[in-house]
Amino acid sequence: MNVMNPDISAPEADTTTPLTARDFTSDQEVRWCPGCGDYAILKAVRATLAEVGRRPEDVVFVSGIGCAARFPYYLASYGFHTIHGRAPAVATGVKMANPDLDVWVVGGDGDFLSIGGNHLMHALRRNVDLNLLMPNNAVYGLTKGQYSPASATGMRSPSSPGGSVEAPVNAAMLALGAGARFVARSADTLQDHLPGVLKAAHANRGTSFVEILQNCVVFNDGAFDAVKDKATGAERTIRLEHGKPLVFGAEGDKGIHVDWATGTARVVPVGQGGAVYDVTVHDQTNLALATILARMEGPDLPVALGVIYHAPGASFTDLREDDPTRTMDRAGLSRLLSAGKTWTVS
Amino acid sequence: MNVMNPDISAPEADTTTPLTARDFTSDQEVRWCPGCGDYAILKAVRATLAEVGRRPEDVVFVSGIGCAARFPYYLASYGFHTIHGRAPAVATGVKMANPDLDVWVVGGDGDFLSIGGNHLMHALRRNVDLNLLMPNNAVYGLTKGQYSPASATGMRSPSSPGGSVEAPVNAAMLALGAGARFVARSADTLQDHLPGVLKAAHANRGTSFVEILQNCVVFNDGAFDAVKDKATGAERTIRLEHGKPLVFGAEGDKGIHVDWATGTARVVPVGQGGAVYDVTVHDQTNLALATILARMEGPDLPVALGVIYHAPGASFTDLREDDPTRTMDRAGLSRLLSAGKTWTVS
Amino acid sequence: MLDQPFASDLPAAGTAAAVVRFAGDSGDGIQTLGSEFTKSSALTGHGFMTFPDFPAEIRAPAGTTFGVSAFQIQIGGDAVKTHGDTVDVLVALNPAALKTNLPSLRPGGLLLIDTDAFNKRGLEKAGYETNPLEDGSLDDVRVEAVEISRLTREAALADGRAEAGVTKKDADKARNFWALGLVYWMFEQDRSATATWLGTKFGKRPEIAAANVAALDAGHTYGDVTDMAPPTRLRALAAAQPKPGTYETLTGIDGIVLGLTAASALSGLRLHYCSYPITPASAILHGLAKLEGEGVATFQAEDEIAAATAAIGASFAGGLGVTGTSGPGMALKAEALGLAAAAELPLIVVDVQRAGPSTGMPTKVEQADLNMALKGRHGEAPLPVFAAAGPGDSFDTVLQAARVATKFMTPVIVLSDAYTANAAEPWRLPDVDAMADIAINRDIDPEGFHPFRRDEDSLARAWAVPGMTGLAHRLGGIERAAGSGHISYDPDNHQEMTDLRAAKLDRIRDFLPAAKIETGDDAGRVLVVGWGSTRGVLKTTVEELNAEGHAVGHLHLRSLSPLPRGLEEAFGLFDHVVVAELNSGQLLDELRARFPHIPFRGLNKVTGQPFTVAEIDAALREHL
Amino acid sequence: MLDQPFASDLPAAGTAAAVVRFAGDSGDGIQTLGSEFTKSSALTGHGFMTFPDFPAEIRAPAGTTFGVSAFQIQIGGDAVKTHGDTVDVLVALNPAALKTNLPSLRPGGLLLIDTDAFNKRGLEKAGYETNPLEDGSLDDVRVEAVEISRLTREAALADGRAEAGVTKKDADKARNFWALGLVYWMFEQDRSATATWLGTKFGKRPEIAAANVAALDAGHTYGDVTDMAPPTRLRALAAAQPKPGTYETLTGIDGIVLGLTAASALSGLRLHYCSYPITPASAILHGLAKLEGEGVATFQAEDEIAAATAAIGASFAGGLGVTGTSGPGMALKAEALGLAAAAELPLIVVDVQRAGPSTGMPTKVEQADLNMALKGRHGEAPLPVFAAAGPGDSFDTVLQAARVATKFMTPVIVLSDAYTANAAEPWRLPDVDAMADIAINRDIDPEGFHPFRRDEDSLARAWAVPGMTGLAHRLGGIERAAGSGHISYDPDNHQEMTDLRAAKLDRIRDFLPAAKIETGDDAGRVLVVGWGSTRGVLKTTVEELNAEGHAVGHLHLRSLSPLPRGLEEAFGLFDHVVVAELNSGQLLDELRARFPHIPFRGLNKVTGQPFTVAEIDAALREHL
Ligand SMILES: Cc1ncc(C[n+]2csc(CCOP(=O)(O)OP(=O)(O)O)c2C)c(N)n1
Ligand SMILES: Cc1ncc(C[n+]2csc(CCOP(=O)(O)OP(=O)(O)O)c2C)c(N)n1
Ligand code: SF4
Ligand code: SF4
Ligand SMILES: [Mg+2]
Ligand SMILES: [Mg+2]
Repeated sequence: MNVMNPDISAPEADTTTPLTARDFTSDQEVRWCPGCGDYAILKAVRATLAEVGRRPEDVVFVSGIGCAARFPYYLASYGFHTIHGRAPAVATGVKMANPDLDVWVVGGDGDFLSIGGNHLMHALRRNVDLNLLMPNNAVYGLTKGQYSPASATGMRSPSSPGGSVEAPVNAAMLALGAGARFVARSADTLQDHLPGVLKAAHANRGTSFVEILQNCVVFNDGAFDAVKDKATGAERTIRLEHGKPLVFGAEGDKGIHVDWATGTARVVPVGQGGAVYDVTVHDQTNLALATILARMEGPDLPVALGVIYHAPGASFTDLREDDPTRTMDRAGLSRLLSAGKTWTVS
Repeated sequence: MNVMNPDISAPEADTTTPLTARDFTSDQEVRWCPGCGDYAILKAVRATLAEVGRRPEDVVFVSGIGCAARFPYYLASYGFHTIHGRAPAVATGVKMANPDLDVWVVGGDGDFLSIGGNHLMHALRRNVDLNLLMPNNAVYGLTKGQYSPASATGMRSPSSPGGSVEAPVNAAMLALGAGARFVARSADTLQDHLPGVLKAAHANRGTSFVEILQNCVVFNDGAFDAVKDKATGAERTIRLEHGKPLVFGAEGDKGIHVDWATGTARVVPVGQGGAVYDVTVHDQTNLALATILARMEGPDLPVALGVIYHAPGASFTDLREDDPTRTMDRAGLSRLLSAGKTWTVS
Repeated sequence: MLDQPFASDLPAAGTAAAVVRFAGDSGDGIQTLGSEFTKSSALTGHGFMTFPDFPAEIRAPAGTTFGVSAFQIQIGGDAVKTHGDTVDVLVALNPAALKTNLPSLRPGGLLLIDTDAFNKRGLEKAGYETNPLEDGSLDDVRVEAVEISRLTREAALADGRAEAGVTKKDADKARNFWALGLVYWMFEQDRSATATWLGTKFGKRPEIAAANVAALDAGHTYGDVTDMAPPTRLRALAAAQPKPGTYETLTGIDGIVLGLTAASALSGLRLHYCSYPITPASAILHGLAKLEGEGVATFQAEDEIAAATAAIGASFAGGLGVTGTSGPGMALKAEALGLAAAAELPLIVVDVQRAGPSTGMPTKVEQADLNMALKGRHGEAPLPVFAAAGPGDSFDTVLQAARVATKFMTPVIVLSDAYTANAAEPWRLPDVDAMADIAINRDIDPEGFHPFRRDEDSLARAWAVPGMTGLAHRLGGIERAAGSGHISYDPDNHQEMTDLRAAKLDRIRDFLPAAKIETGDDAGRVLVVGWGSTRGVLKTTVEELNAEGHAVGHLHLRSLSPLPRGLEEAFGLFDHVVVAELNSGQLLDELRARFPHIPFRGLNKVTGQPFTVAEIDAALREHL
Repeated sequence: MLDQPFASDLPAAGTAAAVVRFAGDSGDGIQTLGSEFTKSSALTGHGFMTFPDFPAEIRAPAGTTFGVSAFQIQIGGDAVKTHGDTVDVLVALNPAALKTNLPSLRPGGLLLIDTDAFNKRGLEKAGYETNPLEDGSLDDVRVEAVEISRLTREAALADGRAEAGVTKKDADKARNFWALGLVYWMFEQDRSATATWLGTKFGKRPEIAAANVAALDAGHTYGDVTDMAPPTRLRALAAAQPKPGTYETLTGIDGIVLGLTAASALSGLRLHYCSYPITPASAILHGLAKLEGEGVATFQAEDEIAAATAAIGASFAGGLGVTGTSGPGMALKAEALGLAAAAELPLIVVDVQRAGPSTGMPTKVEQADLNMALKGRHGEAPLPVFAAAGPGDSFDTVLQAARVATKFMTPVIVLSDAYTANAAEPWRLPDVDAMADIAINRDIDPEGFHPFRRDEDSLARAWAVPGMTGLAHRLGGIERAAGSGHISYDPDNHQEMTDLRAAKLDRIRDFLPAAKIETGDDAGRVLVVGWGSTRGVLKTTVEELNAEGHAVGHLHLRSLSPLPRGLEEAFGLFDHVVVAELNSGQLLDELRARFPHIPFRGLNKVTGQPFTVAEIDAALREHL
């Protein structure tokens, strides 16, 4: 419902029939490369939206520029494909103007971490009630394959033919450093995982940041194969669950032990070989733990998937003192005009 | 020495006489408000430069815009007072063009954390060999007192007359999240502490980030008094030393115990009352610990001063493969021009 | 020093206006003096225009020339439209203030100084090698040298106030009110409003309030009892003959703040002002932030790009998105403005211009952002650009901008500047009930809805906003098919959309009032054309020349894009057309490109200072 | 379908030029075909101009119209300066390619298609309801419909290659080379360069190389052995009569890459190219990144603002700071350019324009950033703006920009566009030894050194850089005192500095060559004025009109700011002056403002496509 303009003449939404993914599918042909990971993400997003149950007209997708940023066109909600890097700021304005809307922001690693890093950081700091989805293909897809701030050191690309010398930013760490209160990670093709993460992100009132490892078949193919493949995935990733021991592996035979003295994680055997008490328990409210989990990567450590950190806090949207539906009116204006030091000439 | 232009005609620098703070003092009248904390920082910087011993002509100060950003004018080195928020990017260019220079960047909390957040983050990620000094007065001084991203929630200011609803960014946390390898904190008037921190920052080859709590007498007077006052300082701050237990208090009778299960710190008595083994030892290479220390604040916890985190890594400057003194010449150009597929008409 | 009576130099009674300038250290409360004097002038029915002249530093070391703060006001009848070229009464509270402000005092003008401040240290700090009170440098003016500090201290600490807790330091701080008291005496003005204000200001410390009032009274009494030549003619200053109504003192910033608020009230759209602090635009943010809780939302963004894009987001979601800034911040918004233009969303963008380029001189006036406002976007994104011609006109201009933005679905740029922003004038409160609604049409039929279908008259697309059922759509910066709004790379479509965007400006031209000569003759020898804050000085000069019988006119542009109808005709009726602006000729180029047959001349100044009447006068006389 | 012999439609032998267009799916290797054909044309001594026409999507679903990639080339004699208005030979590898490209084929032109691709699925994907091969829609052209896929497969898998590991999929990928082989046959061109290239490209898999060469040969043989009407006249295409020298194929991007590198070599300054990827400017970054290790430094910044400011930092530290981008990125650099202008640092800023506003149409051409380049900064920061008139001219332009930037201590903007960036032409390698040094004066006397002391002729300040003893100084964006460079709020100083910044442009005007008519008559009926990438099409049209005896001239501006000397005189010698540009009249306005007496007419197009000769011709004829 549009809180600003109660007298909208458009027909009332039907709020009884349950929604399906199709209700969130626009009439636009999807134009990503065949095999692009964004297709799978789109599918999970549509399914999540249907499940979450907000009417399409109350949902807004805002995006910057990039392959991932094409998302709005493919969803039958309101959408705004803006300019490179600024989507979190646009979305902040959208949410400010109508806090009732369900606002999602989609952008690639370039959009969110390179040119848009500052807006990402400030949205997180303010805890604006937005769901930020970042398909991370560790490359600039749309501009044809340059390395991105998320690319591994050494990546050869048109702009780094000799291999990039830059250290990649860890998106989850960056979000934590900025004061994020919901940080999660999943991957495009993990359809048994991604929708759950998206739902959790949606449920958080405040800025939810979700990194979605995404395959770019053209410019960085297979970058996350080890993480996503059925065969290796179980060994190369760990699915975090709040309050549960950090156990992983196809057989559930490995655990993560955090050595606090050095602030590092290591893999320990679980069951037969290792002692169970060595396995650290995931506490999604423990920020120090989150910084360790967020940084785990192969080959020695599994990549952490799921909710890395979640410590809900009052959202910017809720904290703003004013009633968001209130508008200055003529009476208020008259009062305001005569509130100063006035004098009258007759 | 200017590596680019070996045939400089200017007289050779005298490298034998030891330098003094006066050698780094320009002829410009210092124009901050009387009592501004920046005076003390300037003093410490000049003293540090003299001690560090690079010749004034090899030192460059780059700044953005703000009260703090006036620094370059007051130093007899090369200086560039640029535009708001972009100083880390300008400095990256300076260092790229002449890695031999000793490059410092000074900016306020608005300059570095608000408009300049993205450049700060990327300089840190790349680990460009720069010394970043951030006088943090938790306010926009130059523009007359609006709250800044570092201001406490609830701060009343011209732009937040009802009290700001935004959560402040923790500068050290932000730096850590961005991948910083040197993060330290001190305060303007702590002349027994600040110069040491500045020297350590200078010694790190890579981006060193130093937050300097600074009093703005006009717009945020006393914001850090508790931390800096002789009387309360010892109780309200802890001076970190690598490898030493986290002990503080005028009598050295308090310690910090980190509860790893929750990722939080608490104060424990030291000596008579408390058991010494309860006190955590500072390890400046432990990033998880750093994230706990960086976030400590009053009234319950002391503010951490000193080097919070230091894990040296190869600097961007060193990693760039090319010889920085090398310049394309005519021979190279000829080679390049005929390197493609050519044909000859005679 | 002159010893003829001061008042004899003033213009004749009844038509007279006088210019007073207060100057002192930034710590001396000069701006407070200025605003108190302004208030009292207003309450005694005078017309006025003020010009606060701040130092660039926040608080430079006391006593230095770069720490001097000044405030100038011209008071008199309705004709007062400028803060005055030269000063009749200069109050200089310290040597540095004298040094930097003396040049503004006309020969024979009255100089009031505090001799207690003219000690060795004070003179040195100001960079005086000899004492100007003694070295003959004040021979041209009439000096009233008074031991203000001593007299203030005596007054302030008397009557048991010292005992009540008033310290010497407190007393010294009241020195400015002593001076104000004497100035009130000169102008025979009522000082009760100031006394009341002091009571409120020091509400919690009545003894301090009393000390200040005592100083004020003492200054006034000094005029009565000393043998100071009574400046009788000052007292005979013309009173204004304003239209009946309720008035208040309005700065350009106030005008913008109230105008935006009015736009919100008249449109029923909640105002979202998104901004990043920058001098001199910050004051708009401050003004609107005070109205949070009354239906106004402000957002201090992390930078100007976020401010602009958040405002765009607010508009997209159905609010009245507004963003404001000054020069450097405006440069940063260029890309965002292109998006708003492409998406055809309403948006108001206020640029309070300051002297550039780059950081330039942040507190000084210039009209040099016009080029950027007109053309500073990549690709072709023509936008309406309006300029506020003074404090009161700022109110009207932003209101007009809101009307055009919503009616035509377009961003509108409003130019103000550092002069108008801070200048104050009397302003008659508008009759809120008589103001027309800003109608927003949300009655959109979902049947066959397309976001880029247009109204045939205005060429505006319909403004459907999130939350409205059946109208969900996607906007974006990639070229859109005319009508459906779907992404389109079709060559003909791009030409069509480019032409449509340009044609919208023509429709806006039709909507706006035609150009008209606002002062002086409709035809004749010289027409002076201006825009923005120069209005007062152009109008005053033209009125004076008209009074001398010269056929001179003044045309002031409110809209720089589109240029209004009727310009060519207006220009054609004069022998010479002079384009006056505080830049090197930006409007001039624009007019030359549009009207190649008119032999325009430029009258330009880029010093960070406003024009004076004398400058305009001299330039126009060249063509008489 | 027509059955008259194809060649008869071509222009007469000796003067002839022909236009070939390859089109197919983005996955079909069309751009490779184009560059191979270009190379062979160059090696056989033809003049040419190419026009790659990419789809906007990275890799759209195969077979769709929005996934079609095309490459057009005109080959012939020296006169070839455009890629040609209409196509003589169109190769369409699938139905979608036919659908989108058929309009470019002239009546009677030859259409080569792969019938194997015209199956139900292919036709559907392309959105054909009936088969164009059967429904009469190709009646106007001569169709050569060949089972290219089948023939390619046969050739590629023969001779034991299937056994050597060549799969059917590999074979299908060679289809484009079959087509190329046939086109080579038509033009009687040597295919050995392509065969060699294939050998290198598939060096590790010689069997694949062999399969592709076999396809190439098979296509060629097809021409020989079938009863295909021999297009004899194509074979008689004019060869170019180029100046003796060594040549290579140069795109506009190559020109910029090599020009910047040359500027570095000639100045002894290390090149620092700082950029953020954006289409179509990214290719400059890619080109220069390959030269890392040879004295060129590139920096992929986090955004365009960082790119610009890092380049400024590099210049401050004594390097040759360069930043490059396209439209939206250029908008973001505005504030940084103001800083460089204020600090008077050398800097080169390349803007490869694309269709706007906002994201616009990123792969399409437009010349609509001129306004922004000239005026898109706050305050007054006039800068030189040069435009590259073609691939080869791009080299000269950036070199000139480097000369001016360092000699006059100023940022210089260089405009290229999406057309010139990707177009290729034969380019005679310059004689490196004969190129003049770019002299950098670092012989600065520390005695009395002031950073803003100027050379009287150039008005340039001295360029002292960090590391130089005795010259330490501070730069900044706050207004600087003329001379000392210290912060100054002095009104007269600001006027002086404003005037100095403007006067520098006058000195640059003196330094630059005067305007001259470059094609056609020096006086007469119509002068067409252009800038940037339109040069080829303007020149060609004027040459054709001259050949018909019309008194028409062509003047092409290399510098848009300052405008060169001698313009007014040149304009004055024609009855009509037409200003042709791919925008709505930006240069036109500029010229009108400067030369009010000249009755300019605009010839404008904003479709994302370059002008055609026919369009220019028609427009100029209106005035004949
Ligand atoms: C201001 C601006 N700068 C640069 C670009 C060019 N650009 C478009 S998308 C993009 C990055 C794409 O990478 P990412 O955000 O990771 O998205 P992906 O395509 O990989 O999904 C860039 C650099 C632009 N459109 N606007
Ligand atoms: C692009 C731009 N935006 C805004 C400003 C105005 N501005 C100047 S300094 C500043 C912030 C000052 O705060 P901080 O960086 O904390 O420095 P401080 O003055 O407190 O030392 C702002 C907003 C500017 N100069 N340029
Ligand atoms: S380029 Fe990569 S990210 Fe972009 S659509 Fe193609 S596969 Fe997806
Ligand atoms: S305003 Fe604050 S920070 Fe700025 S100079 Fe004054 S005291 Fe220092
Ligand atoms: Mg990406
Ligand atoms: Mg600050």
